[in-house]
Amino acid sequence: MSFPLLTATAAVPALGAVATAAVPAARRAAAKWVALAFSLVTLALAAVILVRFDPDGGRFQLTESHAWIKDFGVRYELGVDGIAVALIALTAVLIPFIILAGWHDADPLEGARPNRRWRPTQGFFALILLVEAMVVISFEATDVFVFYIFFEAMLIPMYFLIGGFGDRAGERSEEETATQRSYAAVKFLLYNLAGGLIMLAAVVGLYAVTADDLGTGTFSLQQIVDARASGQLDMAASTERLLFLGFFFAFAVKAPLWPLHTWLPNAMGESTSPVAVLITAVVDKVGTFAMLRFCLQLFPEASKWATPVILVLALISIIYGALLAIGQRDIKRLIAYASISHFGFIILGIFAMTTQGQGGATLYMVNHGISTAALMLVAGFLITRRGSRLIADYGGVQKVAPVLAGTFLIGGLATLSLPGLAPFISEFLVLVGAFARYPVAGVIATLGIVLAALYVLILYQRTMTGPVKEEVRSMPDLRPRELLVVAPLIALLLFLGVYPKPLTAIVNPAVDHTLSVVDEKDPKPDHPVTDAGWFHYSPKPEGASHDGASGGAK
Amino acid sequence: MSGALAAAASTTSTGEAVQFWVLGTVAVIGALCTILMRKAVHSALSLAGTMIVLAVFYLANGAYFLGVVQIVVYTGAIMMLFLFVVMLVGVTAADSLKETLKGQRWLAALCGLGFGILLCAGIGNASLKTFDGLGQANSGGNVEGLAALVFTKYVFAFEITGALLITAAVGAMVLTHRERTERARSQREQSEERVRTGKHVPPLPAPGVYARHNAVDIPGLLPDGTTSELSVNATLRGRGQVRDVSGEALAELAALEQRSERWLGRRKPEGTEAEGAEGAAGASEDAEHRKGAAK
Amino acid sequence: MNPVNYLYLAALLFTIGAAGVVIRRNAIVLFMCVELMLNACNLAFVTFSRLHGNLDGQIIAFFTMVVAAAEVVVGLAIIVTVFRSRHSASVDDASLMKL
Amino acid sequence: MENLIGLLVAAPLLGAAVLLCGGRRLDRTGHYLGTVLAGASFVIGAVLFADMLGRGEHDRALHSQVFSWIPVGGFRADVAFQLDQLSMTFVLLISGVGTLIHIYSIGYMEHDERRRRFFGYLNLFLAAMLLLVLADNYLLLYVGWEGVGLASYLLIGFWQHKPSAATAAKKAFIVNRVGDMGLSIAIMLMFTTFGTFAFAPVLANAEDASEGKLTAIGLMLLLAACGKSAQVPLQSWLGDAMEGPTPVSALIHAATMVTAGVYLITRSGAIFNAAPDAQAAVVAVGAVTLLFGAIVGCAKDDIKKALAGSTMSQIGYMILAAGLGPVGYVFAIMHLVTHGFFKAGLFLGAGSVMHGMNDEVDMRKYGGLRKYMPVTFVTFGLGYLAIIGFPGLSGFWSKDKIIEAAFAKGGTEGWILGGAALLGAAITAYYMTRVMLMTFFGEKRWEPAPDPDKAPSVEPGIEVRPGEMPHPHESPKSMTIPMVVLAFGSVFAGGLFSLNDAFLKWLEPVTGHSHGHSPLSAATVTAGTMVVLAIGVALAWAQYGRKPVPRTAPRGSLLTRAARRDLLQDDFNHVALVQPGRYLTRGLVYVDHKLVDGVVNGTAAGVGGLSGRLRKLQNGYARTYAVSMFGGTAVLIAATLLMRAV
Repeated sequence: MSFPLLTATAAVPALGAVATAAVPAARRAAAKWVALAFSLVTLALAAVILVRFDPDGGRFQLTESHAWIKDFGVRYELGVDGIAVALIALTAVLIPFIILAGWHDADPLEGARPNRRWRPTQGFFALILLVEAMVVISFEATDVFVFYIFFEAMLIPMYFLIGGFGDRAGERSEEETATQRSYAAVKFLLYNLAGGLIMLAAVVGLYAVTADDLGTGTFSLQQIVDARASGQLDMAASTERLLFLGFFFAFAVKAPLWPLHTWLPNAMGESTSPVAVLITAVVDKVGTFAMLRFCLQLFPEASKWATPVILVLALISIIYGALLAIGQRDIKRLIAYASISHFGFIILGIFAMTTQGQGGATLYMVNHGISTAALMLVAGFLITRRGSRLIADYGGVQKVAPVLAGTFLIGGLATLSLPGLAPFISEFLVLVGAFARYPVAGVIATLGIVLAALYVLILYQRTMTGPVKEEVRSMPDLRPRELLVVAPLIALLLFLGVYPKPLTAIVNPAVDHTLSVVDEKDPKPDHPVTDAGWFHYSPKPEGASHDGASGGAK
Repeated sequence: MSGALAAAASTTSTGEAVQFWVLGTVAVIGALCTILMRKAVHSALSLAGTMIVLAVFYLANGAYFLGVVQIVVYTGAIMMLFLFVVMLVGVTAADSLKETLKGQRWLAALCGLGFGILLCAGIGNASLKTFDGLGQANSGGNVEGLAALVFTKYVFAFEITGALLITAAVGAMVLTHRERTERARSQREQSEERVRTGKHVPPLPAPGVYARHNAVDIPGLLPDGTTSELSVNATLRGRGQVRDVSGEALAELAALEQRSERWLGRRKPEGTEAEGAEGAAGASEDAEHRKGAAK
Repeated sequence: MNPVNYLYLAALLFTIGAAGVVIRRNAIVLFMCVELMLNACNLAFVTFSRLHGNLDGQIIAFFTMVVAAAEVVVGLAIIVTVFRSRHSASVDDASLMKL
Repeated sequence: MENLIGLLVAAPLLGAAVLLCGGRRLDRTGHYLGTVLAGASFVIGAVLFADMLGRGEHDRALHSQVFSWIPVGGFRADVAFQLDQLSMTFVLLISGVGTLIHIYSIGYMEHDERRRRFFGYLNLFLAAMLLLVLADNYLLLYVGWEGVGLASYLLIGFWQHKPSAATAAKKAFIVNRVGDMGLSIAIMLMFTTFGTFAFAPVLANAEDASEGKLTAIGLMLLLAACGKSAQVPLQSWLGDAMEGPTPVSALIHAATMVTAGVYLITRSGAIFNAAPDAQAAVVAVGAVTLLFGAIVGCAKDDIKKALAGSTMSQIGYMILAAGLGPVGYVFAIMHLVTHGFFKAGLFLGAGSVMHGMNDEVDMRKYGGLRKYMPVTFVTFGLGYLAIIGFPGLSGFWSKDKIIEAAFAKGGTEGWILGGAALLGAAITAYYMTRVMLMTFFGEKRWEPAPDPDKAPSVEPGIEVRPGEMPHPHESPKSMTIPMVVLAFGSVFAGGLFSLNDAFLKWLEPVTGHSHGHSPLSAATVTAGTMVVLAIGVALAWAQYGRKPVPRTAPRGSLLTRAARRDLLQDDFNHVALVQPGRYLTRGLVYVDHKLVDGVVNGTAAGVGGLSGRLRKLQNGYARTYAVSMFGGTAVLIAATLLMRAV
């Protein structure tokens, strides 16, 4: 068989984790470089996937399939569609930046304990790589069981990343910070575990159902979808709905959907900004991705059944998240709530069940990843400089650190999805997609863009503008390493904002297929214009003016 | 079941029936006694009784070998073992049947009742209208039949039980055997040690010795007539076999005083004996020792 | 009479034994109750072997006895040791099972 | 030729990129680069204009498809430019005035250490604005639309060390965002209605759609226009926007950006023509705003704010005209262009005055400046005459036509609108005369420069020793030349346009035109205008010309006081939106913490408590465990029996 590209892409970071962890305590600088190297190799492999992937090719490509647990029909099945490819690319791109940004995050812990087996730096980067491996493979898995395993396993490294590494205490005492951090970590773990366990039940249920109808139980997405299509497998409506809810709950927790969102602000607030980026830009995407891949395709009917409720929740998330972001006093929590609002948009797009909506949602996942990464990382640089997360402690930074302020502003503008930057496209697509089917929802969601402007600009105004605060007067501007982190992200934002075609080309076929599985068609416009091409428009004399006055266009 | 031989019977002989009802009652009574007697010895004996009855039932059920074994091993060996231990722990030791755990009795009763009923219900459900006796199985002799099974079908289990028994024996030894790790301290050393620590400089007080009693299980009396804990063996105390005669002693003391008063013919101010009692109560250990030494 | 009555008897004895285990505090009596229960089982086994017309039941009863013997030996040894150390054979003295 | 269109946008965009990323090494030369690139786009525009004149009036439009931008399913958004007469008009106005203001800024921002960045932002603005007017579909227009919003945000807040500036910038952006919301909803509506949002197909098929939909689209577009063009009810940001450097006020908040709304409505003419209700709304907004702005303009003592009010009201005229439909489109644009000239001129004049007066903006502290800054005085004066519509000057031609068109609406509606327009003309005359008199005539009311700490409005770089009396002087050439050029524009543009209806003929193919039949003859209207104009001027003279102007503003009538507070619009917003919003967010933060989170933590606590109770069962007494085992067995048996029974 051919070279197992997908496995390799997941295996390399895993190996990297091991290698990094193995670096002796004395050589922690080396550990950083090892981690970076492995993340770059992963990036290269992701690039290969991107090249080898043929947008117009089959549904799942580069597939690998081996029997794993025969008795339960569990197969080690990997395969990528356009959506997965896009998200794998996103992950692979972000991780090196996260590593670079977190270059010194573990240093404060060094020497926290005298013993020579104490290796926080190694641990930090190893955990990041571990998360990457698991995220990548859960993007690749086309076997529900395999997906579930890694979807859950992800929690372990994340837990340690959140609970183990945090910001400098700032004005808070070390103990308080520590307690807060462990609280956040435990909250994260409990929420996601709860979701995961409910999903486990649903997974088992799915197996039982398939076992009933197909004779042999299976977890293979492809197989189940085909069976549904051929009518071999028809679940009772009630069963399907229960299973759907089981899956959806887990994903809704992961991609925080109101009211399951409260773990995110704590987690993002307490962890270091690279980890926060890891959470919101990479890990949470697994949730929304899984909604697209599993919820919709395994349980199309139930998805349609649940759509109204989910849309309402999504709308609440959008508005609610934005309003809370406005109300925050803590930079990172503000960004966290902004993310909640954005996840609302993503879910809205997914369940609008239109090409624009789902395509937009997928783009949104990618763009939100990049833009949040940019904003959060810059915020992290800012916070490490001042040692405080409170907005009130800043002011006039723009004067002393113009580059930092500039990048921060661009990140913010991306967050409020300014046209010309990538997020605008996805957000607008989601809005259009939602509006096409549910105009009211579309309009309400549009309120989100005003609120977004509010929280971003308030944040910028309070931190960056105004008279220079004493504490920030001596603040250094971005260092080369930090610039190296931010500049490419911003470049990416601009590029995708101006020329998103490479992305849309990959994503569209996958979206179309998903919709075909769900069996939904885009609503037709009322008065479709036959020739959408450009031709000269000249006002018609008749009816050109309502008061019947004769006009002269001739 | 192979109905070919020994056609399935549905009832047994009347004799057996009579025997069952009579002995069954005995067995149940024995069992009840086992759990209701205050003294362990009595429980043991009643249990033995039940077991013997059971042995008879075994025989009645065609398990001749087992019947014998039951008597020999159980009633003969195990129950004796029990009795030994009971002796060890104190034959007269009677534990009060007062329940200490709240609601334990009720729960026990409830569970027991439910359990029993359910069990009987289960048996009732089982379709056991007919049975084929052991005529055919025991045709070659019951012991031979068992032997055949034990040494063929159940040989491994048999071997393993052997191992189990060995282990049990060894285990019992290990548990009960107490290794003396350090050299026994000589009397001299003990006395020196007492002097050093200043406690019990003289030897411990001896048990009470009277004209009427002379036994180790009677604690010596202090001047005020109360018993001295130190004067009896801890084991006896543990078994609760200490006989306390302080009561009568006190009574006698009081009588003595009165008589002496009458004899002396002059009144004492109130509460002297109380005073004396207090003083004695408050008496420190060496006072006690003086008394013991004086004895 | 049907041998099933033996089973009822066995059930009865077993229940009594179990109740005893629950009620009594004295470890030794406790053990006796256990023995009672075992015996009840044996009776049941024997009866079954009669009902079914094969000797397996008796074999099992036999093994039960052996095991019971072993158990009693060890158990009593334990009781003795405990008594030595704590001068008591009551299972309630100091609820040791609580942390 | 088509390819040149792209260059129009590309040139300033390049400038912005270079200047903003270039770093300090460009500090010395940056502003020249920016100016040159702005000029370049003007030259290109001129070339295209010449080329366009060379073609017949119906094939003048050019179209260039650059690349397909967002192709998702039926959703096709292209980056494509459309250059027809309407766009061309704007291109010339924007790049022309833009270039002039670049030149002006070279002098004006001379002392600012962040001049490079300033020019970067200006270029960014030009690029966005040109994109706005060149886009061939609404989505691309939206990009430009928000782009200019961003540029204006950056430029208003250019002096970020001033909290007032930062706040004003934020306010401008957010109010604009509300408008943008309207635009995006409009685009969605178009997509759901027509399946596309490119101008040509949408406009060509507008009539097919149901009137309800069209009305909705129209209203949404109007909302957008209100945001960008500071029309009631979204006008509140314009006044504060004057916090920005004066050239910005001149370019963005007078000449070009704020007129984008007019462009949008004119461009979407077909939709509005088919949706009378929407048109009525437009007209109403226009009429209200033109009075609103004028009244505000009368009360302000801050020269820039007064001019801002006037801008608002002038744009009100344009919106009104655009709302009138084909009768008015052309005149709306025409007034837009002439206004671009004279208002830019006026602002530059104001800037020049401030430049000479230590950045004093309070007109009550001016007075008698005419002999100290002759050039400024003359250019400003010409602008003044133009805006009040002095016969023969630009304003006269365009405004007169609008008033005429307003009457031509017919019926009571027509009378009301016409009356409003006339009244507006009178007030315009009044407040502009007031500005003129207070600034250049009367006795000197100068005061020593305020202590910069107390008055943070002092622009950095301009060295002002506190307590020093201002020594008014004429501004450097780089500033006066643009003013002169604009003055020329404000004098002659109108005349040229009206020369045998050149402008009308030029735009007609795009916007269409119909001659409304006015109840009053053109002459009557003109006469009326003259009369009200005279009245206005006379009133102003009576109040500020004859008797000396008090240094401190008199308490004034209720209306005056309201007008000073922008007719309480901010107070209204504060009470109606800001305050409730603040409470809402606070409340939600509380709710999130206590309720949403509380539920979860509560569950946790509940479980904890429960297990605490269950712990008691674990009393360590072997016999208790025995009982539970006993009971458990019983239950098990029961269960088995049940299962057997079932």
